[in-house]
Amino acid sequence: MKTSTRFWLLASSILVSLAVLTFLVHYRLIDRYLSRLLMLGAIQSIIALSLNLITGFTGQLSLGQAGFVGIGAYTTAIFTTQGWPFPLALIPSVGFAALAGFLVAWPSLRLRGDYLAIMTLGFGEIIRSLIINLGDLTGGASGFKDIPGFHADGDINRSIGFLWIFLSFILVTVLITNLIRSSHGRAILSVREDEIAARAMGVDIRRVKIGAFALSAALAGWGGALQAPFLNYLAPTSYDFLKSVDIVVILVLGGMGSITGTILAAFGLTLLQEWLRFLGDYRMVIYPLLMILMMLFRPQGLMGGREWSLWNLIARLGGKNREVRHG
Amino acid sequence: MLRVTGLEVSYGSIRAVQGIDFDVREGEIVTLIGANGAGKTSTLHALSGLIPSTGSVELEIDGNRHNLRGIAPDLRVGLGLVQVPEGRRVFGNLSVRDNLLLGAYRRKDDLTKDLENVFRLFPRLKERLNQRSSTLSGGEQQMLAIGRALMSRPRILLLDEPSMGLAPLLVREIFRIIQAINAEGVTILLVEQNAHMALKIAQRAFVLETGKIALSGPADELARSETVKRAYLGG
Amino acid sequence: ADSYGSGPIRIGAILPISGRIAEYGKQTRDAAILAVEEINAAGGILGRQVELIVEDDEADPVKTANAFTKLVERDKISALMGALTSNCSLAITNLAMSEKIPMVSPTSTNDKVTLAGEYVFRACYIDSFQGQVVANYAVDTLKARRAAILYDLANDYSKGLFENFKKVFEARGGTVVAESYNTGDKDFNAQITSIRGFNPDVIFLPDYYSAVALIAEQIRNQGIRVPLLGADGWDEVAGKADTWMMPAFYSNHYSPESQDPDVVKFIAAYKARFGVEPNALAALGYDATRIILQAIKAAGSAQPTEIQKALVNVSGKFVTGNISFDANRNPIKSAVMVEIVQGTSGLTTRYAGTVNP
Amino acid sequence: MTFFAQLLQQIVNGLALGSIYALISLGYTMVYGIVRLINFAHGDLLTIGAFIAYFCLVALGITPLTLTIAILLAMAVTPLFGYALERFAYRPLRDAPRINSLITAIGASILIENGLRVVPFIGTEFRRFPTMTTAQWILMQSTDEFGQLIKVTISQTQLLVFFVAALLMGVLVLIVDRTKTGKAMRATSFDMKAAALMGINVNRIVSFTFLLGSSLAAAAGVLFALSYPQIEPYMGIMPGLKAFVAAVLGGIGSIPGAMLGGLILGLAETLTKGFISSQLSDAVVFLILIVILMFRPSGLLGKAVKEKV
Amino acid sequence: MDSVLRVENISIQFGGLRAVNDFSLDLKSQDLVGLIGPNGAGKTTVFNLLTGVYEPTSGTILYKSHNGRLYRLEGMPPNRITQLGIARTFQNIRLFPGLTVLENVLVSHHFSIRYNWLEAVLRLPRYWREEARIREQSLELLQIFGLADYADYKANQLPYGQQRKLEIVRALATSPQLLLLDEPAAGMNPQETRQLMDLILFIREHFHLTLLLIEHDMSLVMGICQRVVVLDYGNILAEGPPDHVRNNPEVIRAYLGEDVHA
Ligand SMILES: Nc1ncnc2c1ncn2[C@@H]1O[C@H](COP(=O)(O)OP(=O)(O)OP(=O)(O)O)[C@@H](O)[C@H]1O
Ligand SMILES: Nc1ncnc2c1ncn2[C@@H]1O[C@H](COP(=O)(O)OP(=O)(O)OP(=O)(O)O)[C@@H](O)[C@H]1O
Ligand SMILES: [Mg+2]
Ligand SMILES: [Mg+2]
Repeated sequence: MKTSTRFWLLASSILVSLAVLTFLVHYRLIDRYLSRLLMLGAIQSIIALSLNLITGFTGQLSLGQAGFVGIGAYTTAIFTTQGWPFPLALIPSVGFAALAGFLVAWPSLRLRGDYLAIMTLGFGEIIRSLIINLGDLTGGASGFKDIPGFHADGDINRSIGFLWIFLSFILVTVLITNLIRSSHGRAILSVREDEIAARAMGVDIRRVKIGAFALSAALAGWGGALQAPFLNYLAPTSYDFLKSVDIVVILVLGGMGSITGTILAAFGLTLLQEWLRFLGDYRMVIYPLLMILMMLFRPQGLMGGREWSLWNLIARLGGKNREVRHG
Repeated sequence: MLRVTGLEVSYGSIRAVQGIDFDVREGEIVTLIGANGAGKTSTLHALSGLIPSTGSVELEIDGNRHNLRGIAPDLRVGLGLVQVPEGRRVFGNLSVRDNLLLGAYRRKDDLTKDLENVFRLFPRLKERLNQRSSTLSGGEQQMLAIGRALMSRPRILLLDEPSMGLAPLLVREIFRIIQAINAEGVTILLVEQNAHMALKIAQRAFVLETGKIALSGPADELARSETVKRAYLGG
Repeated sequence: ADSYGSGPIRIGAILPISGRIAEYGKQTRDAAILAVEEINAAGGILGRQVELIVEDDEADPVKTANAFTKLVERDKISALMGALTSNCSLAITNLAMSEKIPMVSPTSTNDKVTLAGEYVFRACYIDSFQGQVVANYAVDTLKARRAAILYDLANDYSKGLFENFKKVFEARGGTVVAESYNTGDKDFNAQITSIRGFNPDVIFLPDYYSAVALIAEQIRNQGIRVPLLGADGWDEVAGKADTWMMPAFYSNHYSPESQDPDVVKFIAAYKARFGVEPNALAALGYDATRIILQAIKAAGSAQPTEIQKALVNVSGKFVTGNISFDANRNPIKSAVMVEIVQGTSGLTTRYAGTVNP
Repeated sequence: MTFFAQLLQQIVNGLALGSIYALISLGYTMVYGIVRLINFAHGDLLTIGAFIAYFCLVALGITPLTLTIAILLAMAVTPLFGYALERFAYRPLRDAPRINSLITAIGASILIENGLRVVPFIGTEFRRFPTMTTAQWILMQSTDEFGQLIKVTISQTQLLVFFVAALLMGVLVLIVDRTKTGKAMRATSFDMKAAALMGINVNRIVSFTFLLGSSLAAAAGVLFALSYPQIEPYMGIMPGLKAFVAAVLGGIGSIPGAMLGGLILGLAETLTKGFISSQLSDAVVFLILIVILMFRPSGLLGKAVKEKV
Repeated sequence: MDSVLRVENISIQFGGLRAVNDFSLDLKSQDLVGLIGPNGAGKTTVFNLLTGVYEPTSGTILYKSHNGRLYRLEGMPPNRITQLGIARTFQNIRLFPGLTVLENVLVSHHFSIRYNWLEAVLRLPRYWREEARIREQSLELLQIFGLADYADYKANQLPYGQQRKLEIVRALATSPQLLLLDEPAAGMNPQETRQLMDLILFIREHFHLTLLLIEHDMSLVMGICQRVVVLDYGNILAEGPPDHVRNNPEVIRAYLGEDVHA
């Protein structure tokens, strides 16, 4: 098969599945509770993928990812409340988040490992503190309410939101997958593996890191932007340190550096947390226990840096060369 | 003194050592040579208990036999089996003195004589006693690694490529010192890339090829063997 | 065929059963269970039994909305009792509007909660009313001219009370200095030192009792002896403090010492069922549930839209006082002021007056 | 109150708060220094220590003697939890990537916090920690122009915390720098395998590190509870996080650095709240942290180890 | 300037230690020069200075790139220097351990790649063309070093000696004009060393390389270098053709020792 044929085959099969899903959601063959959870899972996937880019692939542990998500969410909330349509509001949301990522990247260039982690944590806390203190703009502690939904005329037609969220999810996944399987992606990976050697091979690690941080923040902001119209209400507590940790947990459980693993874990944990809710206080005992057991018995995460086999198939269809990792 | 039978080491699907038998007799210098990746380091790690292995390793000290299966690395040191690891691995955050003292970690008796002994072999270390060991030159670090191992009063010393990366002058110095240590009654198992020198000072030798012992015999005989010459001595 | 017409009448409850404020959620839930059990024991309403379906929101707004969707979509509830915190309630008020499911929050005091529209009610009075009650008490009864406020800026309950107290106190000619902190802070010495420099006549501490106990002790440790003022979040603070707390006053929904037969009966029933004294949250949870039940009865239907219509007209005597709803679906009811005093074993409270809206 | 008196009082407040942070971050930084693990559960060991002392004090009543007993008991019993954590949650992951241990640590932390909440005799409700009415020492006293009495005071508890922190720091430095076990600890931190080849029982050294670290956490927990007399299962989260920040500020792994970082953090927080804005105090504190890290990427007393190529 | 590289009196100080002192060196096109000296003499440090890892405390480094332009390298970031055509290997192997052998080599092409990240994400034709080009070039290089069969292995699964070779391949993939090899034969036995010597000579011819190499194995240094520079305590102790240096009494005293056979 020619490359282009394969590409169209892949693209159309994805679009067809999306159309089928949307149809099922629209006619409530998937009920609204499940579709809501699927949307949450997709948004979590986007956010976790953004962390995967900076932490899994670039090797820079970020404990402040929720801050970038918050920037995206609040920016969209502010602009759509001002009457901007969602797609237009997406632009400043992603832009501001990217800018914040850029700002974090600068001082972070000299830091490694745990120092970097604490720096990003600090940035996340500063963003949260700003959200709380920008009273009228963000709603402060009582939260941002009455954010317009995806549909302009206020009709809560879920399939439109569903379409937006899943389209974004597919776009972000494709973006990261294609980026990583390119020379730019290899430059990113080389920074993770050995910065000194990367520089010696002509890789401008400052640029790579700043770019990766900005892109990661932008994608996190994208995820946040989807939250605003979807949730309709934003509270600052949704963007604190513990939420950043949640994202790290998804990443590690899925397998650092694995795209399918991240997605699997994002959906899995979203559903799992919902199913475990009936346990009340015991939920918070069982959940960490699962986390620890997972680390003990499958320390490489669900996918351990590899990709799902069907994904390999897709990758093979989509690209003419196999980049299947061994190991 | 050391008897190894059926030793196997695997890393996942890679079988680095594939069932080797050999022995080292008391007071000998025995050398293990072989190409890159032949499994020499893996063998020594298995003997020290740093990595899991199958097969049997028996150590005989003063007429007492010890089966080393399941014995932790630190206890093996207590029995007298000590390794100088590949790449020196001195404790860079500690001074030369502290490195030496840690070599004698398991001992509770007086160390002055041992220290003097080390300084006699390596006068350079005495000059650098309070220096952070990460700032030593490569050769000095190698001396420190050997000296540190001697502090535990080994009965059998495993040396992993002690001459790697050293200046020619030092290489000869190191081999001289190995002989001196041996003369003081320490049995030596030497892994070397510098086959010329290793075969010169050893009594017996084993050649390891992709995890198996390909040749063995008295060192001078092997040094004359055509196969060894071609494969390891460069013609 | 509609799913509301047959079988038990299903009422949802969304409360924090786990997480940081699980204690509050559990007490409220227990009170709701009590109310439902009582009505079922008396033969139910409209000849049908009532089923209470409780979902845990972990005090997380996103989880609250998930739970709401589940209750509406899967359980087909007729009405919702919840959510507990204002943040969680705000996360679902618009959903309640679009799904046309009436909700009665027992305890969300933030003014904004009921602004979403005609399906959102609450059983508690709102921050602006309570801030006003306490401020007036400070001016009228305590003759205070200078008030210091120490509030939690990350908590909208605390912030709401702070703003409304300040507004009223200043309008009545007083001077206010405010300091803030963050949820979970333990050390308030810096702020207290600043307050000490201001020499206040009273200090207003609009927060929950756990924080209040810590702050109060640090205030006294810095040698400040002026009266401390609080709001309904102080409920139960007496059990966690010592004589240093006094003098201290706070507004509350009801006074457990009340001799009102409804109150006495509720306290006895709750104690018999759960083995502990009900607090104000429990009382509100009980009332919120009973408001819903009364509306269903009045509507003569389990249809959410019918229940909503009936809710607007609910009026009657409840544990926390006489309740009827104003145009914004906030209850019109009175507050009580209580004083913390030395009892036979430790601190207790004493009724110090009723303030009517 | 004059500005000067106010400043002095705020500095006293800041140092008092800072010595608590310092105390907690000592154990944090030591475990990190040896095992390279950010032990997120450190704050929760603090909680456990506080609860042990609580039950002890409730049973015995509080006097200086029983308080000493309670501290010692907490320091003796809490390490069992630390040991179990190391043995069953961290040790199996020693050769795995570091982020895995980090996740396990986070998991352990959530587990302890919420595990305690379902234990019947602990539960979710907060309890008042017994305190002694301690004297306030007046550091400075005068009257201002309006005849108001100005006092700058410090409490016995605050002093106690400060001295215990300084003492434990000294003891810790002695152990790590001077004893043979300390040397073995440092060797283990540098190269575990090489340490094993020296006859060092690496497992025992790591366990010892955790025992010591948890013991320190317990001591910190009791003093923390004494200063802010309210205990509940979540009480360790914030101080744990702050202590982590303090440890990084001082140079993680450096024991005097933890002390310094703690004091600076306490001062920065208090002075910001007192003079700039209590609303922005967290933001300001983290801004300070970021600025310091920009100029000293390995913290104030951390050694900038330039990688030799 | 007719030299490729002219180093003039560079020095560097680490705390109290003057690791390299007044070092000068002149390399003409396709020179093959050895840099030897006792452990800790400062050889690796010279490499680090040339490649921008360290900035010299004083002195200048002049370099003429492929296109004849002159550059001063002091203070230039390492990646820029590599892009100008100076590549190196590391004494302590620094591969990208988690990447495959092929990916390790592909990274070296990054700076010369002619598509941007958007083209990569959208998979535009230029992406495919470029990927095919660099893949082919990389495999060719691996072939020369007998590593093509390992292309899909993770780098850290290779035995030590192969890893050393991969280091060289990776450096070559940056299309350098000047290649710096730091102890390429360390950990190789005499036979492997001989093969390596042939390889070095081959790539010099094939890629028109100028080579500077550090090595303790005298058979290699004396066997293939045209010129040898001896460092001791950061200072140049001797310089000249191998035979000349080998018999220099100072060099014998400080470095070679008596009875050297090579
Ligand atoms: N940690 C490991 N994981 C996977 N494979 C390994 C590991 N360590 C060694 N190997 C493999 O095991 C084989 C034997 O390696 P070993 O280090 O024992 O060889 P060696 O004879 O010491 O070689 P050298 O002379 O290069 O030191 C090699 O193929 C190597 O790639
Ligand atoms: N970053 C650094 N900080 C401090 N000292 C350094 C640094 N880099 C090198 N040195 C010191 O400079 C001296 C020269 O080191 P260098 O690595 O250049 O030696 P070398 O000649 O390559 O030795 P070898 O043959 O053992 O590799 C040594 O004493 C080394 O400890
Ligand atoms: Mg080896
Ligand atoms: Mg070198």
